[in-house]
Amino acid sequence: MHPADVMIKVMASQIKDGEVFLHGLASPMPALAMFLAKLTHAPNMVYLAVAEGIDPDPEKFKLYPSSADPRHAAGCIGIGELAEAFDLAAKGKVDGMFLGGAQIDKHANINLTCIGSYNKPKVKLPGGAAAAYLSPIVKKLILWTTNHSKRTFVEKLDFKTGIGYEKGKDKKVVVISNMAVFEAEERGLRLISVHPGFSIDDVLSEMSFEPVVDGYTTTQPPSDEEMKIIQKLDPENVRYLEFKK
Amino acid sequence: MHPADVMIKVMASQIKDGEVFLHGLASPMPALAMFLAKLTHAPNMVYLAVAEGIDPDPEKFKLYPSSADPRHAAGCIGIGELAEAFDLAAKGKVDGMFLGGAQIDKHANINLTCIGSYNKPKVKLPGGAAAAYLSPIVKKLILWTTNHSKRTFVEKLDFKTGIGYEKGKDKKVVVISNMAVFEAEERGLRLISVHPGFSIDDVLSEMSFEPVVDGYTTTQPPSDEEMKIIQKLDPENVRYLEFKK
Amino acid sequence: MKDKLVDLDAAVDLVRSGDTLTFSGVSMVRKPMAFIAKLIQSGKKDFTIIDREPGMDFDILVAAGCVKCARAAMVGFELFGLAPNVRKAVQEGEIQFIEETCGAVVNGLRAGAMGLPFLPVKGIIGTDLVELHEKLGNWKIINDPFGGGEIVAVKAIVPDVAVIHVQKADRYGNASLEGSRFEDVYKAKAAKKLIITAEEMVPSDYFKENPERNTIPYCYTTAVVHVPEGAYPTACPNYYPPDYEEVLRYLKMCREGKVKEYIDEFIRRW
Amino acid sequence: MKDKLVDLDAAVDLVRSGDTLTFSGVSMVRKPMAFIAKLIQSGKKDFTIIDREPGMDFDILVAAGCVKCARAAMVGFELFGLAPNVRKAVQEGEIQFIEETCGAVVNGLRAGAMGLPFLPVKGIIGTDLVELHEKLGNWKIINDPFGGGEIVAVKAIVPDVAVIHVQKADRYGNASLEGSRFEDVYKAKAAKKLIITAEEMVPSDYFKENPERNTIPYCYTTAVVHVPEGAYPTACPNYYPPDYEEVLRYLKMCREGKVKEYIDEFIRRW
Repeated sequence: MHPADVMIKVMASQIKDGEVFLHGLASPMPALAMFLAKLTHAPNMVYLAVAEGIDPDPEKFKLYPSSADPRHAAGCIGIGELAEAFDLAAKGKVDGMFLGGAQIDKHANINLTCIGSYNKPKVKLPGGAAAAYLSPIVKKLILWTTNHSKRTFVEKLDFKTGIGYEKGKDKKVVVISNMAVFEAEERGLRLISVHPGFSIDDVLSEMSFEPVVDGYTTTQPPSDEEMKIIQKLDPENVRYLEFKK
Repeated sequence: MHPADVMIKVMASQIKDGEVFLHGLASPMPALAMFLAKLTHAPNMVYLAVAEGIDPDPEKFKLYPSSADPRHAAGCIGIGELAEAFDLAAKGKVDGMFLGGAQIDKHANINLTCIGSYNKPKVKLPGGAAAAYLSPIVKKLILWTTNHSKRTFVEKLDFKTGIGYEKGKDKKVVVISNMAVFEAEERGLRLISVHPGFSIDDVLSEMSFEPVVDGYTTTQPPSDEEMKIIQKLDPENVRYLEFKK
Repeated sequence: MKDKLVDLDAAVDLVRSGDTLTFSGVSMVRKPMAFIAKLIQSGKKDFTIIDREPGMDFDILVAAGCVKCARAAMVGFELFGLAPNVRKAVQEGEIQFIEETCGAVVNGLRAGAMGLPFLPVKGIIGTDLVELHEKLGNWKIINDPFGGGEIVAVKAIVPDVAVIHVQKADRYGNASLEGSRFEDVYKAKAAKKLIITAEEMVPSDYFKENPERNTIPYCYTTAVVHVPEGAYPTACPNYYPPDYEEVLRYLKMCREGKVKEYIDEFIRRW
Repeated sequence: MKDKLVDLDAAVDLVRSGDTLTFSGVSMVRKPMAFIAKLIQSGKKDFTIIDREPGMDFDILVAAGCVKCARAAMVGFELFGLAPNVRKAVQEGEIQFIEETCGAVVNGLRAGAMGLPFLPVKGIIGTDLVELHEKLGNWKIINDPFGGGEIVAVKAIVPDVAVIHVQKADRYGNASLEGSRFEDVYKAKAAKKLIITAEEMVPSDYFKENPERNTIPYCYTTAVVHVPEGAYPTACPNYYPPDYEEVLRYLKMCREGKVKEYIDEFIRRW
């Protein structure tokens, strides 16, 4: 099974019925996860996205390489300006947001800005998008990386673009890599589960810091029924592109 | 000739072609003046109003007692939320606004709030509407009163709801009463013209302060052609209602 | 989407005595009069009501004794004169009245809608409104942090309940405002609870076919009520104009000391 | 209403070297690519370009050497990878790049649109972006005057020119955005000059019949240009999707060091 599908299943399982979730650009897996949740356990979740369709019709949906592709809004019930989603977030009414992370530290803080120094970067990354704005104000922050490695899970970020764990806040931070699932705690990043096909050594040897390990499970992959849903939404496997970079 | 029609003509003459003008509630004369200007010397003026139609079609217009009557927006080119007109004003892009004044002082400051003290008023007036907000930020403030009297032109306002003359600002303040026209200057309210049918004594004896008088003319009433336009826009003479209060 | 269609009584149940309320429309346009009738009937009271330029909605609520505090930039009946019951209640000290100015109400509601603690607003400085609102804690003159000098900051207005009368809605609470919108979208988004009263119910396909029509999406809506002529005697654009005769009849009855009779009649209508 | 219909060259004449520019759309959607081609051809340069989440528009302007400073929350080609020319120019210190965050760009543009000197914006505090922007004078941490603690104030963004590609416009500059609007209405209202490029010209009756369609009324518009396929190869909703193959061809040519050839071809298209 492709790690993308496992990750989609984990992302979907973060969404409870009735919650408001948002995804941004370059987010094929979050888009599919939101539909998967809506079509299974969370029919009343509110789907907000960078293509600005509120609750697009999954029957009319097909995944394309740009998350803002206007076809991603097909069959929506209304136009939901991203600005409006940001306002909802400011009011504490966005339950969850998905963000990538080029670098992730043990507190689940993220860097999406640059490798090296800001003023003279070795690599200028695409940028944080909504990370700095949303990461402190959503209730669930779902971070993902398709590159579980020491370069991703770093001791120290080159730039702090987004904020992960915050003590005392009603905020859950989940980190989903192509190998494992973590949740941010005061002690650090706690391993929740390891994806089928990977060992704990695979996971730990590719991190620059030690996560908290005190019991973990095997990540639940999507069922056959769920795979059918994912495949129907993304018949051309656009979701796997992210892994080829 | 009814003073309303003279006042409408004076109001219309304040509007230059291409300017952006706005009127609010309880504003039959300003509404008619804006159309009169648009149909004569200012075809490209931008018509914004509390009924929220941008440039309503004068052919479809008929005046009703509420300025917000949705029929006042008939044939408009777009919906112009009043909030948007306020934003334009904040950007210095509203050239003119019409405001009534229950009390007007010699600096053309106005009171629309209360007669007597604010906390225990003798008369609670309808309120200043946009006066406090717009009076300091528009370029032309057109004040009107249908009650040229000592009670209107007062030495001291009971409450300062709106700001008239402001030294050094690119702001013209015109006061149009049922008897005369004034413009606010540093020296005070300067008499510009007296309406046909009234004498300078009529004007001065009904004011609690002395305006600046150093040459004035007779107010130009609407021409027959202009009266036809006004009459067509307001066949039921709604504009005269304001004078019966 | 969940079914949110209820009747007026169930919608009124969402309001508690002492709540801060705001209503759609201005003056004689798109005021949720049917809801207000039922609200008066419910016996709830001590409301703070806030709006830019209300009219009969405020006046009749004050006449019915439901109001503790009214906050507005203008309340009246335009050419038909002052709001008789608001005027009387204020002059006799029965209610607190807070004089607003349009730009500040608008930006206060926008701050509420945007989830911001406050918004700056231009103008105003130099009027007597500033002292009034600074005392009440609604406004504060601050310095523009970027050197532009003094400006008024308006505290976010977050009503407990907004009641918005719209032309069309579906049973899930998607709503379409046609023509003048006033601040109704901001009110809807600023309030903690949103009650939609709709002239006409439409299937959700009405919005799916043309999502631009959806001016207030369901995720803001607490309850939706089907109330044809629900704004009467105020206007509902594309459906009916203001009934000026009925408004004049109300004012005449107020003048004649018969406002309680009018209110009884008004409640019975719904 | 005055006739504002001009050709692309005349619209480009409204831009001066050194201007701050903003463009419609995000990523691969509704970017005013035809205008950008002509802008590159004009030889004007030293632009500051600002947007929430641009893509090929920023990348090709940087590749053409027109840009002094780029300010955005994200620039890239999503699954197709980084913006090669922006990346290179930033890494080699050829342009200044200011990392933004979406909420701040949006509220900065809204402040511009609302005529306010600044707007508050939540979040952000605790990230490394704060120091960066405080130094540049774009943001300042202030205290909520109503006791809510620290919050970021974003200085109004007032571009010299906004170029907005829309689906439909009339020759007077009334414009209709269909589907996703992004911040384009705010951009249009914030800018000192507004250039509309339109997929299709419609008579003004199109708006009069249904004034809700008029998302950018003529009073904001400086000039309007009829440019069918004017967003190509990015999408224009209801007209065409993004041409992913063409975007990939651009990226391939960039990789192969043939970006100048692509630009020549891109200009010749218009």
